[in-house]
Amino acid sequence: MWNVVKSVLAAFFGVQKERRRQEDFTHGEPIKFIVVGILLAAVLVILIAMIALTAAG
Amino acid sequence: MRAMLAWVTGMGVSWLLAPAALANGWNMPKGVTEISRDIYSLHMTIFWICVVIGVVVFAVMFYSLFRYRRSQGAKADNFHEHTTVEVLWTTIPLLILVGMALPATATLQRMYDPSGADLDVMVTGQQWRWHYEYMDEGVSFTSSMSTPTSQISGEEARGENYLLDVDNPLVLPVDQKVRFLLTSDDVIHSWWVPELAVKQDAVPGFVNENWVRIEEPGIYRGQCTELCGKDHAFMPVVVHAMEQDEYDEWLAERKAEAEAEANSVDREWEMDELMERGEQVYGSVCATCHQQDGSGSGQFPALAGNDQMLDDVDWHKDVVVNGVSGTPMAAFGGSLSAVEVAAVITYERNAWDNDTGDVVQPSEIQEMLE
Amino acid sequence: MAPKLPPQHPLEHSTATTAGQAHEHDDHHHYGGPGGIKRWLLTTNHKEIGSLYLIFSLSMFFIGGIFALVVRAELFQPGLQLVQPEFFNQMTTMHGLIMVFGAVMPAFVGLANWMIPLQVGAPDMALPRLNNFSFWLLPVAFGLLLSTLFMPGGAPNFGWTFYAPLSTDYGPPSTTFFIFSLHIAGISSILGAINIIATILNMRAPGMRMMDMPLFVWTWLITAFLLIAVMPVLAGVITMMLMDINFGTSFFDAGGGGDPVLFQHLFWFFGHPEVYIMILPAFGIVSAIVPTFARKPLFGYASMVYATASIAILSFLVWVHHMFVVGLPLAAELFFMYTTMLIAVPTGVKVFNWVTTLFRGSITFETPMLFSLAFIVMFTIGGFSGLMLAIVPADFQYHDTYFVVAHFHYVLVPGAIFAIIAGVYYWLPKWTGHYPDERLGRWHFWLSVIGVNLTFFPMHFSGLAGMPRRIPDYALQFADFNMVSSLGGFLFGASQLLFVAVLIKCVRGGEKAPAKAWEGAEDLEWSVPSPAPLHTFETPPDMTSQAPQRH
Amino acid sequence: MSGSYYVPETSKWPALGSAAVGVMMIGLGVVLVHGVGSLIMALGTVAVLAVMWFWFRDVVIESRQGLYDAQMDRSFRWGMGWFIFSEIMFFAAFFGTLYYVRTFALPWLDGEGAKGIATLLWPDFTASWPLMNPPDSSISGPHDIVSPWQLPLVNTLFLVTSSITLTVSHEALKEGLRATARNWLIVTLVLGACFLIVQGVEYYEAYTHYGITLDAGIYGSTFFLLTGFHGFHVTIGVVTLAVMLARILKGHFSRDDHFAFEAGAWYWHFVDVVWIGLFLFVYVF
Repeated sequence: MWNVVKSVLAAFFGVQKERRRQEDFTHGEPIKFIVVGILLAAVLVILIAMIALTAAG
Repeated sequence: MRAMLAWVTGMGVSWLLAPAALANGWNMPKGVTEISRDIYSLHMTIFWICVVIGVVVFAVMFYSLFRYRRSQGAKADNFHEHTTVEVLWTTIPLLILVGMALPATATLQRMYDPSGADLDVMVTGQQWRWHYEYMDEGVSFTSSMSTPTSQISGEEARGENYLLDVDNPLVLPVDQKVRFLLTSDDVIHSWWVPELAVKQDAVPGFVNENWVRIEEPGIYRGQCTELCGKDHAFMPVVVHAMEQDEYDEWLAERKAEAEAEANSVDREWEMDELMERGEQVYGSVCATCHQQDGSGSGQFPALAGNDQMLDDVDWHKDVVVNGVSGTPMAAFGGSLSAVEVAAVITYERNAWDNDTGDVVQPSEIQEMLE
Repeated sequence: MAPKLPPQHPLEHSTATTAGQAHEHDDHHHYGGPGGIKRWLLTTNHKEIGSLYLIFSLSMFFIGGIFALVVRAELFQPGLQLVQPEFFNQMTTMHGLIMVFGAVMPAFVGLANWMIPLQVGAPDMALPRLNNFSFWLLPVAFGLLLSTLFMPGGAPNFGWTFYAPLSTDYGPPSTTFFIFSLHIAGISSILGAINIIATILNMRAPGMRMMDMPLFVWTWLITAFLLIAVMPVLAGVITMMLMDINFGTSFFDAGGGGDPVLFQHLFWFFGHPEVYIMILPAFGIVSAIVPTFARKPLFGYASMVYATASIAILSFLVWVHHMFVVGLPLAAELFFMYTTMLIAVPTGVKVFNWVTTLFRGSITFETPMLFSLAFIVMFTIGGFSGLMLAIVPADFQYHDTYFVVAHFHYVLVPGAIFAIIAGVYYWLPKWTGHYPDERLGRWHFWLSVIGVNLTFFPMHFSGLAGMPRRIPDYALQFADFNMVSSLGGFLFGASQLLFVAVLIKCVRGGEKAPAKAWEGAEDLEWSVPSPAPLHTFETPPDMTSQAPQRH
Repeated sequence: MSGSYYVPETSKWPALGSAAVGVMMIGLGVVLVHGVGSLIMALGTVAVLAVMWFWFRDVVIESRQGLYDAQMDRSFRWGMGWFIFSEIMFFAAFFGTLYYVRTFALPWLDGEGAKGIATLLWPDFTASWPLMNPPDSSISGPHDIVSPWQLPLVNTLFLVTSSITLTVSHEALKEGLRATARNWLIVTLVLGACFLIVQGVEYYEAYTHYGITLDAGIYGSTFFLLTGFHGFHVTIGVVTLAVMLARILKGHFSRDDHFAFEAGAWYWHFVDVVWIGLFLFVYVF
């Protein structure tokens, strides 16, 4: 699971080692990546929203 | 290849010229408020960041294009990944952006703080003029473009402030925090004066806030910046900033006028007085659509020889005061005074050979407004 | 992802198909289909439908272009000379609508129709009849839209963003027809996108994995997702407009409890992803062309895919940056400023990848490459002004001025349209079997580059100096900028006639192209003959042996 | 060896279909703008329905001939799946509207929140939901509201039950129990029809007795927007399922080849889920 999170984070950042990527695409289940991706995207949105709300006072 | 070189040179020159051009007054004005200067510096900072990034990226690009031409025998490499470089060119822009976001946030926070205003002005957009109300002062007026149509059509030489002149500018005191409350009677307009760095939409049914503290007396010009119909290009904003005492004098004069007018509502007005006043109001408010000679245009009906209007004075009054829903005809009961409405109706019923001889008294209109 | 099942013979059509294969070069009586106009009306072939889309798009490009030239002609000098403000507003509105929905989007769909089946090794699009339907809805939609010009009260005159209440309470009677034409165009887009997604997900040759797909396919996959996600929102918001106009509802009227700004939220929730719908496939095209003429694999294939996906996801989170001055709570302004700035990162990554692809390549400068290089430079300039526009306080000064006009024309004209033109030059040999005329192509390129920059570069200055958008007349200090812009506009417009000349010449003849028309081209489309026969990959190519790909 | 993917020959239905759509929309536009031309609209609508009939008939015939392989089946599945996603986004715009109006617009007009200064323009306005008194006093709001615990609750029961009966029917089809599948599908259809009838009664009540109309301010607007488009989709679902019933009666569908039925079922479940959202956010809360 941790590997999935790491891979998704790498994808968010946009940089991933070719070897790791190959592994993900041969062994990983797509659904896991999609779910984690959506969750982490939500986290990112909430994070930015928190910053904005704090700055707005 | 010569073409390539020409292009490279051309691009280089324009990139060098761009900043030079900016120095020559083609740039955003620095403006006359603290906020406008903050915005200007944000603008210039992000501009230079873009220039630097652009120069670096395009330098690498054009170097590659020049150096690795196949016509010069370049053999292609095969690399297609480099983690370190990729991490770097993701991280560095991210840091630059955070660096930009911080001052932008700070400036925005100040722009969003209208508290402690010395003066409130209600700005109402109408197709196609602005209405200003000095809240708690009992002073209000409309401000319409005063550039004559003969200049627009080119029959007459265009003046220095072509399209940027109004009959009644908004007068404001310097060094005071002025809060604007913006709304609209019809469609969305946007009130913009570049040198005050205030641009805010006027949305019908809602009120937007903005504020300004002008530091130098002067006349500042801007325009409506939200497409609002056919005369969108012809509703300029002019702000006349004055020293406090000058402003006070102006305000007192305006107040006296308003009071006199309020007191005169009940008296019987003469035809001539009403016609004179009506012509002025008509020119500033009605002529953009119904034309100076009352001939109308397109969807805007002619008023000269308009039988429905001439036969039915009550209908005429109702239309001017309450507007016609579903058409651009606005309700002027809210923005014009009873005297102005009575005057303009009288004018419309007697100008351009309409000659009904009808006189509509301000008191009648006052009754309708109540 | 989609293991191909052992091929089975269809019950009825096995003879026809076999016969078809034997006569692959002989398009006309293939399948005994109809000839003439009926062939084009009734076709289910992805290549023919692709050509229809491209021809349609080109005609719309010229119609929208003529509208733009009316605008530029009026703006040549201060004052009102040629047209009245009412008509001017109709021209700006129709120009925007036609270019966005009629020219750029159908052009990309046309390229997708032609190239995606070829690039993934599929016999056709997944749903060929639906494909034909998607196309033929477009002439109906745009015929209706153009007919509004002749209706009482004239065509839509409220800008391509048709903000309420200008478009609802104050719009011309033709607004209802305009809404229906957008409905039809929207249905066309949604069905087209569904088809493209199904093709990409289900029709890849055996052994071709997702990460083996050419970037044009990847970018279109993501674009199609965006289309399916946001076109229905557009359909929803114009339906609400329709009801406000015709049934007395008050969605965009504060008096009834609605809000005009709600219109803008809904519109831009569609509109911002729409902007990326118009640029992501362009990224795909450039990502195919640059490696070909640099004779070097694309740098950072995977990061290109990730960047495209992040841009797509972020596109749902930035819509408010079109409405920074409409009067929104501070927190909203900040949130959308931060997300908007974030988009610069993946976009930057793309530009860096292209530039690095050039580095240590073996570069030649054929016409498709020239347009792609110009794309990289000028799209980046458009990206820079986009970044400037993201800074909210500065946006208060830029908003609704010519600076914005300059910005989005830089990303759309030398961005999207140059990429489309580059793609056409690149794939013309595959479509016609002939190389496009290189000399004419170069003239077309240089005149276009000069024209585009003359038109749009001065707009940065006129905008910063304070010229609002969508005005038929302007103050005297903007006169010089506008004169240059107008001259550039006419130069750019006229030079597109060269493009038509190149196209006609290329269809009629020219230097014969081999299957692999460009030396450095690697994708699957270059394995079929030039011109591509009407039916390709009836037997799917086996890609398993080809792995690992060059990516 | 020839490929197995079925690429249909030329077909006249798509082109005729787009022409029909054009006639229908132009007719509707003429009716709305000029108040005439209902004949054009009716003709267009009939043409659209006819084209759909013939087009789907071709598909059914091809399917019966066994022209569609497993890959084709997957194309249909992706197609239907993404189509339903597009429908979800269509409703998302409307739910978004409801959310925006209730959370932002109305409180602002009443003086609450970040843009509450709008209350300057509407000093007498008090926000409430359902909105009985719109800010502009010339717009008369509803004087009563639809109680969620009467007709809407009944309708919820109808629709949820119908989803279950449809699933039973589907399971039966998968087991090859054609008669059972048919019976449960009939039950589903009856429930769907009941839903539409009850919805009709509710509309009648709303219009004549409660003053909930399209022009009664934003409450009426959102109420009819959401329930109206939902009802329209239920109608489409009922027609689809009726066609599926006809096909079952004609002996179509086998245990492992009945995607049309499945697609209809997906659609029905989608309509059901949207209703749950409606019941919660339009009626209850």
